[in-house]
Amino acid sequence: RHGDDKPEGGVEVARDVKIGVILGYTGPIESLTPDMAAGAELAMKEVNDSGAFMDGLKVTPVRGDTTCTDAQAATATTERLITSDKISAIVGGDCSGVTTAMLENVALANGVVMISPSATSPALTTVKDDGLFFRTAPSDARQGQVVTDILMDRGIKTAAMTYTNNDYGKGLADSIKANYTAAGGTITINIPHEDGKADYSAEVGSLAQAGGDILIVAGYLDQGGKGIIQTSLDNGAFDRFFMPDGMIGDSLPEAIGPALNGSIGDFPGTDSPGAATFQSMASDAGFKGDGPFAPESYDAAALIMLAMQKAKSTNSQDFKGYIEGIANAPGEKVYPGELGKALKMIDQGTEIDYVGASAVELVNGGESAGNYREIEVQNGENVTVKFR
Amino acid sequence: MNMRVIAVFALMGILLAIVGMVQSWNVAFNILNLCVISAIMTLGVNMQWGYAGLVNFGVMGFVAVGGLAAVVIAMPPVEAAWQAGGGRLMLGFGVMAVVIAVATAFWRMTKHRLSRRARYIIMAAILVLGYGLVRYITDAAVVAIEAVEPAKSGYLGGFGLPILLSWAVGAVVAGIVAMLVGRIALGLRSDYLAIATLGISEIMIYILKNEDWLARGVKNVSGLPRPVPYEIDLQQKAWLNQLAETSGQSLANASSIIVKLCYLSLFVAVLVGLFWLAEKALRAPWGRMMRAIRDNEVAAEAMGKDVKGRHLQIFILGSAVLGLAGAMLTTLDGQFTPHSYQPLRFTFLVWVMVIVGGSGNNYGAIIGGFIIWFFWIEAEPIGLWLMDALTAGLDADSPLRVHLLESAAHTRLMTMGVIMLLVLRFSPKGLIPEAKR
Amino acid sequence: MSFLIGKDMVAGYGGATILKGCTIGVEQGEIAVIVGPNGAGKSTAMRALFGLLDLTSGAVMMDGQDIGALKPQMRVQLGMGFVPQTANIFTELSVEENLEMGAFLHPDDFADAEEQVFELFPILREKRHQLAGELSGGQRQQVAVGRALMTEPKILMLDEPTAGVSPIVMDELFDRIIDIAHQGIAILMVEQNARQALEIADKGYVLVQGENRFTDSGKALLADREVRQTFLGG
Amino acid sequence: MVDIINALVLIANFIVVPGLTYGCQLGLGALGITMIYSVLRFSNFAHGEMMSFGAMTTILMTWWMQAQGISFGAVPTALFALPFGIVAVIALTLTADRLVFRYYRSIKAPPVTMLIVSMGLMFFLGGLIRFIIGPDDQNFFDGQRFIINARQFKEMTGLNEGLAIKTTQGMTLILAVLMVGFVFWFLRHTRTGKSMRAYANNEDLALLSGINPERVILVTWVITAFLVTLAGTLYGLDKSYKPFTYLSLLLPIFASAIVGGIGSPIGAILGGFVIAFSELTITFAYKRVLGYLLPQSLEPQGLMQLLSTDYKIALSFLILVLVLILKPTGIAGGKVI
Amino acid sequence: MISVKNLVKTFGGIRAVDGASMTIAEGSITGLIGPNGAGKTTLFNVVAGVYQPDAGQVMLGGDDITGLPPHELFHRGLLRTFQIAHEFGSLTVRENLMMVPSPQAGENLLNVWLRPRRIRTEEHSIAQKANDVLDFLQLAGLADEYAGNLSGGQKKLLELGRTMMVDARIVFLDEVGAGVNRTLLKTIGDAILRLNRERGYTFCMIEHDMDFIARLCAPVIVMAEGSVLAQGTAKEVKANPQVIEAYLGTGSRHRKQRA
Ligand SMILES: Nc1ncnc2c1ncn2[C@@H]1O[C@H](COP(=O)(O)OP(=O)(O)OP(=O)(O)O)[C@@H](O)[C@H]1O
Ligand SMILES: Nc1ncnc2c1ncn2[C@@H]1O[C@H](COP(=O)(O)OP(=O)(O)OP(=O)(O)O)[C@@H](O)[C@H]1O
Ligand SMILES: [Mg+2]
Ligand SMILES: [Mg+2]
Repeated sequence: RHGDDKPEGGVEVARDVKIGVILGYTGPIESLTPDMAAGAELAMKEVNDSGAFMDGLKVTPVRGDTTCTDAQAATATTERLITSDKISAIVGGDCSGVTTAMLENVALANGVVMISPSATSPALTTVKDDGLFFRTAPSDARQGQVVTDILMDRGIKTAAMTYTNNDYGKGLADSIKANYTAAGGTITINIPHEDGKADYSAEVGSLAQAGGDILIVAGYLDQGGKGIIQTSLDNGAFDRFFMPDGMIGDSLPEAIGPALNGSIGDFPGTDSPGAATFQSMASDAGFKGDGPFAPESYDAAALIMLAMQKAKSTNSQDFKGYIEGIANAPGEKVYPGELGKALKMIDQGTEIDYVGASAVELVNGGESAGNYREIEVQNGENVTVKFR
Repeated sequence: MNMRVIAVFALMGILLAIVGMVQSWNVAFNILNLCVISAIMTLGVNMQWGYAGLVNFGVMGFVAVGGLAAVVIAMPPVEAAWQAGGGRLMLGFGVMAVVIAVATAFWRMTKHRLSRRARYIIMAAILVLGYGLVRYITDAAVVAIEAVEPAKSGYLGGFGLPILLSWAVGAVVAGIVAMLVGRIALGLRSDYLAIATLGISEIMIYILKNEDWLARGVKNVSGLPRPVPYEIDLQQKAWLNQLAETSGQSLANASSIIVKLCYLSLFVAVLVGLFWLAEKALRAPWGRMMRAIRDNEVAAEAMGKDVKGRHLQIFILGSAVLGLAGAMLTTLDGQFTPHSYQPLRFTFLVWVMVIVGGSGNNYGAIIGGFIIWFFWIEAEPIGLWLMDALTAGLDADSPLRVHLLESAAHTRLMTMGVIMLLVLRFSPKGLIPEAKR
Repeated sequence: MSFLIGKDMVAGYGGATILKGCTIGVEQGEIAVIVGPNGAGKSTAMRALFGLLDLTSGAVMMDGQDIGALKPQMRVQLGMGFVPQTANIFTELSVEENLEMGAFLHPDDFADAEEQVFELFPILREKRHQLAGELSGGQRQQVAVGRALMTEPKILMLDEPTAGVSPIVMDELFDRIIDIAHQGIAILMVEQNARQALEIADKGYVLVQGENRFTDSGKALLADREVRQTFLGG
Repeated sequence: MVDIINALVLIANFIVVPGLTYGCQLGLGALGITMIYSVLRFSNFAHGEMMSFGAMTTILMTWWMQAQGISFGAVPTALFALPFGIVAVIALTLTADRLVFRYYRSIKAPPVTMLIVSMGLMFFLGGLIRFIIGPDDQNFFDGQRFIINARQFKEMTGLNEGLAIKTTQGMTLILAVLMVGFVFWFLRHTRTGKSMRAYANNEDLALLSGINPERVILVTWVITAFLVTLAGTLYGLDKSYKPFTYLSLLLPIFASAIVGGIGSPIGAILGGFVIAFSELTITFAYKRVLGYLLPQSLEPQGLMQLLSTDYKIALSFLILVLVLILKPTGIAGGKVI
Repeated sequence: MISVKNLVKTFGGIRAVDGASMTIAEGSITGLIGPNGAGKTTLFNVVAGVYQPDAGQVMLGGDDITGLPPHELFHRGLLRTFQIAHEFGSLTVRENLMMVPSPQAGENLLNVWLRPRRIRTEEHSIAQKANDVLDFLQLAGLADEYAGNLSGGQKKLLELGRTMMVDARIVFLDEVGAGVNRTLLKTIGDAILRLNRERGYTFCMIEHDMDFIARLCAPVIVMAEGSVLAQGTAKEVKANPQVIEAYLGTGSRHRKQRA
């Protein structure tokens, strides 16, 4: 696991390409990141197995820890991966705070492409990024509209809401509230919850008293979000929930059981078969493909490699310009498991439209546009009932 | 004794040099910069604990206050937000000040005139009414401010002044906060004081997280102006291109190193200055008095030392240093993210630095900051390397090896723990113990 | 050879050697008293005898056996009881619990022994449920001695048992010590109330700078002009 | 009349039951902290991870039992796996003491050194646990979930409001009270217990009284192992097991121990209740309660919340600080057992 | 100089000081004796500001000093020693003495940073004084030892030494003699007399050594159960049957047997 000794830049003589997978393997979201990393690494393995990448170059993932909260540790790790391990691009970071720090303090200075699978903060839209920063996670603004549509179509006029107290949760909750109220709904109460805390009875108590036809839980499915749902069900505060993207995954209905039946949610994706394919690929590879941001991670890695292929270069400055074109129409649609095919098509000069596991569509200089599936839990499973 | 100081610092230099050569100089300087900031934090804690025996577990809060100062000083004001509710908010604060003034004046003036019960009741009434009034004024203002482009600003912004100024302001503001905290909590004994300060700092962080008008709360403020040039601007400069060429470095590398050196010189200047002041104080009768108070408060009090006053003094000074470090850190990060203020990172880790380095001793505090930060960052590659080495004999995809390498991130914690335990085992009083004078 | 004897003891703390080859011994049924200036090493000698401090050279023998290698708790089991000069009570335990800890090794006859202590120090009966740390200086001293008496020792070592106790209690205490000695117990005691102590002593040691300066019977030492002038305050 | 009962049930369901449970969970943790503090004289920051370790071994054992097809009907299997967890934690604590803490005791290191050392252990254990079981959420509850659930309650009583009590809540309450009683009695009234306090107070003098320090330390760790395993497992059963939460749990546990008065077993439980109930009662929205109690015309419009849950955790610390200002050594006047 | 009126101090149910009244005349060496637990130390602690009294009043000169914190009393010239030695364990013996004079210019941080010269001269003279005191107490050889490492008696000497570092108006000595070698105690007695005569110190001392009391003190106040039992010269007090009953006793059994 030593980097090649040739200095970077200039003619590409490297035998392999390294891509950093920089996520919070320790810290508050440590339980999400293994699946995310596995997603990204699955894409790399697929590319390697195809043998079609840049005349047989191999891609190696290099993991680095952001801790999710400690910007200093995240920058140091990124610095090390870029300058010492000589990675050519980054899948990461995860939490918006550390992602911004990594971008502004290291990636930008070194001119390295970063695709974050999970940072959703609107502030990242406008950050000065030299065209180097992208994300495959959809922005909150669009989701607020989708949530409102789903609720209104089902005639749900009042809702209580709680969000995880970070930029993702807060941004999403703000957006839902604005859209929903404008559409004539009432948010009876809107309160944050902290992830990883010991007890959520107080939050649930308040939510229950405010009441509402449904409880919107804008959190993470294996963090506080789950705690809130569990507690609400336990003391009979709510029996129906709305679950935005962070809450959708098989593990939740599994853990909660039949009580979750009838709850609804939304999740990025089109009617494309991408998500399902990815899920079965993931379970073959031994990880959960439906966890929050695992598909996005796969897509982030895939986009990087496809763009490299198109630019015929692993230098970020060369390939950063191709990422958006590959992600968006027009072109041949590409799904998970078809990366090898896609690489060959690129070589042949065929235009491609990477759909991937999360139906990425990049807008606004590098954000996911976001198509959504409407989910309903039926018989202990997340079932897609509609596309929006 | 002196030999030991030199040896330990030399060791530290060698470690950094190894990182520079094996990994990269950028990594080495990145670590060094944070070592220096950590050392300033440990100086602050060491003043409180090492000199005076005060257990301040509120490090996190004071560092955050310093960071907030950086935002308030350096960010440009958000005109629209000021128009939307700035005036009203300020009015609210004005009213708050008046309420507090009235309450204290009432409390002072009625000391011997009214019955205790009447005093309490009227006081409570004043406070409740005042609180209501203030909330009435500010709530609307806050809503208005936070509604101004919530995705991008939604706060008042700052004063748009040079960010270096915030270092001093951060120190002063942290000092003022410390004065308030100290008045409440300093009467408590060690463990109680520890948890009380920790609690108060949690409260401070919660305010920062939830009061969006102040610094955007959990939505973070990023893109703070820098006191040093940007790498990409440097990369346009002819002299740097030349330099990079002659030294054989890539342009990106060279520019990053230059930026880091700029920061480093600022940080080192602060550290040296503080060190000089602290060392002077510790060696003066002032330091002797502080140590006496630490040893035995009752006796010190009987020897004419105003123990309470001195505790407050050192609490304020130490916290101001923490505030300064906080502002420096935020400057270096270029962003302010309330989420990152976790007890583990800012309270526990800094305490580990102080104890491992050797409390009551400024050299010790500094080296503790250096060593522990170094391993905090390098534990990850060390752990990874360890796992790799340990399992080298195993088949490349034997399940054990795969599992071990997969969980390698957690070796970061384990390595950190083991290093701490080893260091404290072999020098239980810290790397550089308190010197006898 | 005495029942308990520390022979040619050399010991110290870290760098400094405090005991420079002093010898101290006591017979069963006998009272031996150590006197000397402050810092002479009296307490250090006691601690060394008890194994709280390692000897650099010399030996500690009890009943003809070398007990130098035994840990303090083992010596307690052999029947040594000790009242240190400072930190000699459990401040956070009640008076009664202090006594109970004294009887830790023989809990069966606790009630009797406790009764005896209460008879000797009546004030402790009143204060039995109070924390020992809240007592007055003299009361603490009484608790300390009481705790040691509870261990039912074969040899009782007391480091300044009368410091801070009132005259009436001091007299009682000395009387009691004589009684105990009459039961065949060996008593070794450091005292600054030297004249009263030497009066009842069978043997007296004057320790100066870690060495034996004078050794004689209590009476003889009291009679010695030089000893009185330089060590007993005239 | 029915309205009043409805209001009471509402309060019971959303405040009393969760408050009691959470309070007991904190209290059990705090009891362990207090145990170590009062005998070994340091604040054990590895406590959360020890709880996590105990829960983890219990989970592994539970899985094994479930795999063997062993089950106990309505009673959670974990309860039977608990003894194995305890044995494992005893082994852990004794090893940790042997390899780590013993040395610092022997050189009479000051309490903060011990505290920092325990942080080192915390890091190590944290890593080890994630290494073994991973950072994920683990659900290991089986058996009957509710003693009574909200719907059953409504049907039974015909009231508007439901009351739910989970099996784990019942278990937690009973076990916590038993453990506190036991520890209090043990330290207060047994000879071993008293000798532990004596050792803590004055080690040298304890030696002189014939108390064997090795034994005292052994007993302390064994009891602590009982406490941490029980606390960790009950917490994991009631909420769910996830390594990271045990780190977050550390702060409220310490807060409980301190509010109650560190060193006092009764204080530990009291402190747990103060922290738990202060969060619940002050952030609770009393709208519906008042709706039942007040005549229709006065029915409140707002949520009738004293403080938003935004500040829930800050609030528990605020209470902590207030208690300490009024009673600087905690409610039960700590340090004295 | 000091007058105490109806002082009461309780701990829970225990009335440690129970309505004690006394005056300590300017320039006197007043002895305070009484059985263990009579409340002597507690009285000292109340007068010296360590405890707040539950009732009663303490006057120094003409001023009411009830409840003033100890450090202010120090500045008014009231010094005290502790029965159970309160040394500064991690300071050296010399530093223990040097920290006493208050206020020192070097205790002000601005002076520390801006006027090093002034501090140096000040330190020089304080060190000089400390060395003199150490010589007197026969502790000179231990000047650079940590005070925590002193023997029991040496710590008591250090307690006394601290009061000799500054010019006090009144000094409260709580059993300075306990644990101190009797020959040395005689010298200390001489010093107390000298300080009293030459420098006009007022002393109030608790002691159980009646010879020592008789040599130095006039008057002698006897406390019992929290209040004053008797007062007079040493001789009068010794002859007082109540005092004999409560405090002095009638001598030891064995002595009587032998006599
Ligand atoms: N902190 C305390 N809490 C409870 N009781 C106390 C406390 N301090 C002192 N007492 C009690 O008050 C009484 C008076 O104690 P004090 O120390 O004043 O006695 P004294 O006269 O100095 O005795 P001695 O000669 O033994 O030193 C004693 O009975 C003691 O037990
Ligand atoms: N822990 C220690 N470390 C270093 N030196 C010590 C320590 N304890 C005692 N000493 C030194 O050893 C010498 C003898 O002390 P020791 O306590 O034996 O004296 P002592 O004869 O009992 O005196 P006293 O009558 O005052 O109690 C003293 O000079 C003291 O400074
Ligand atoms: Mg001695
Ligand atoms: Mg006394």
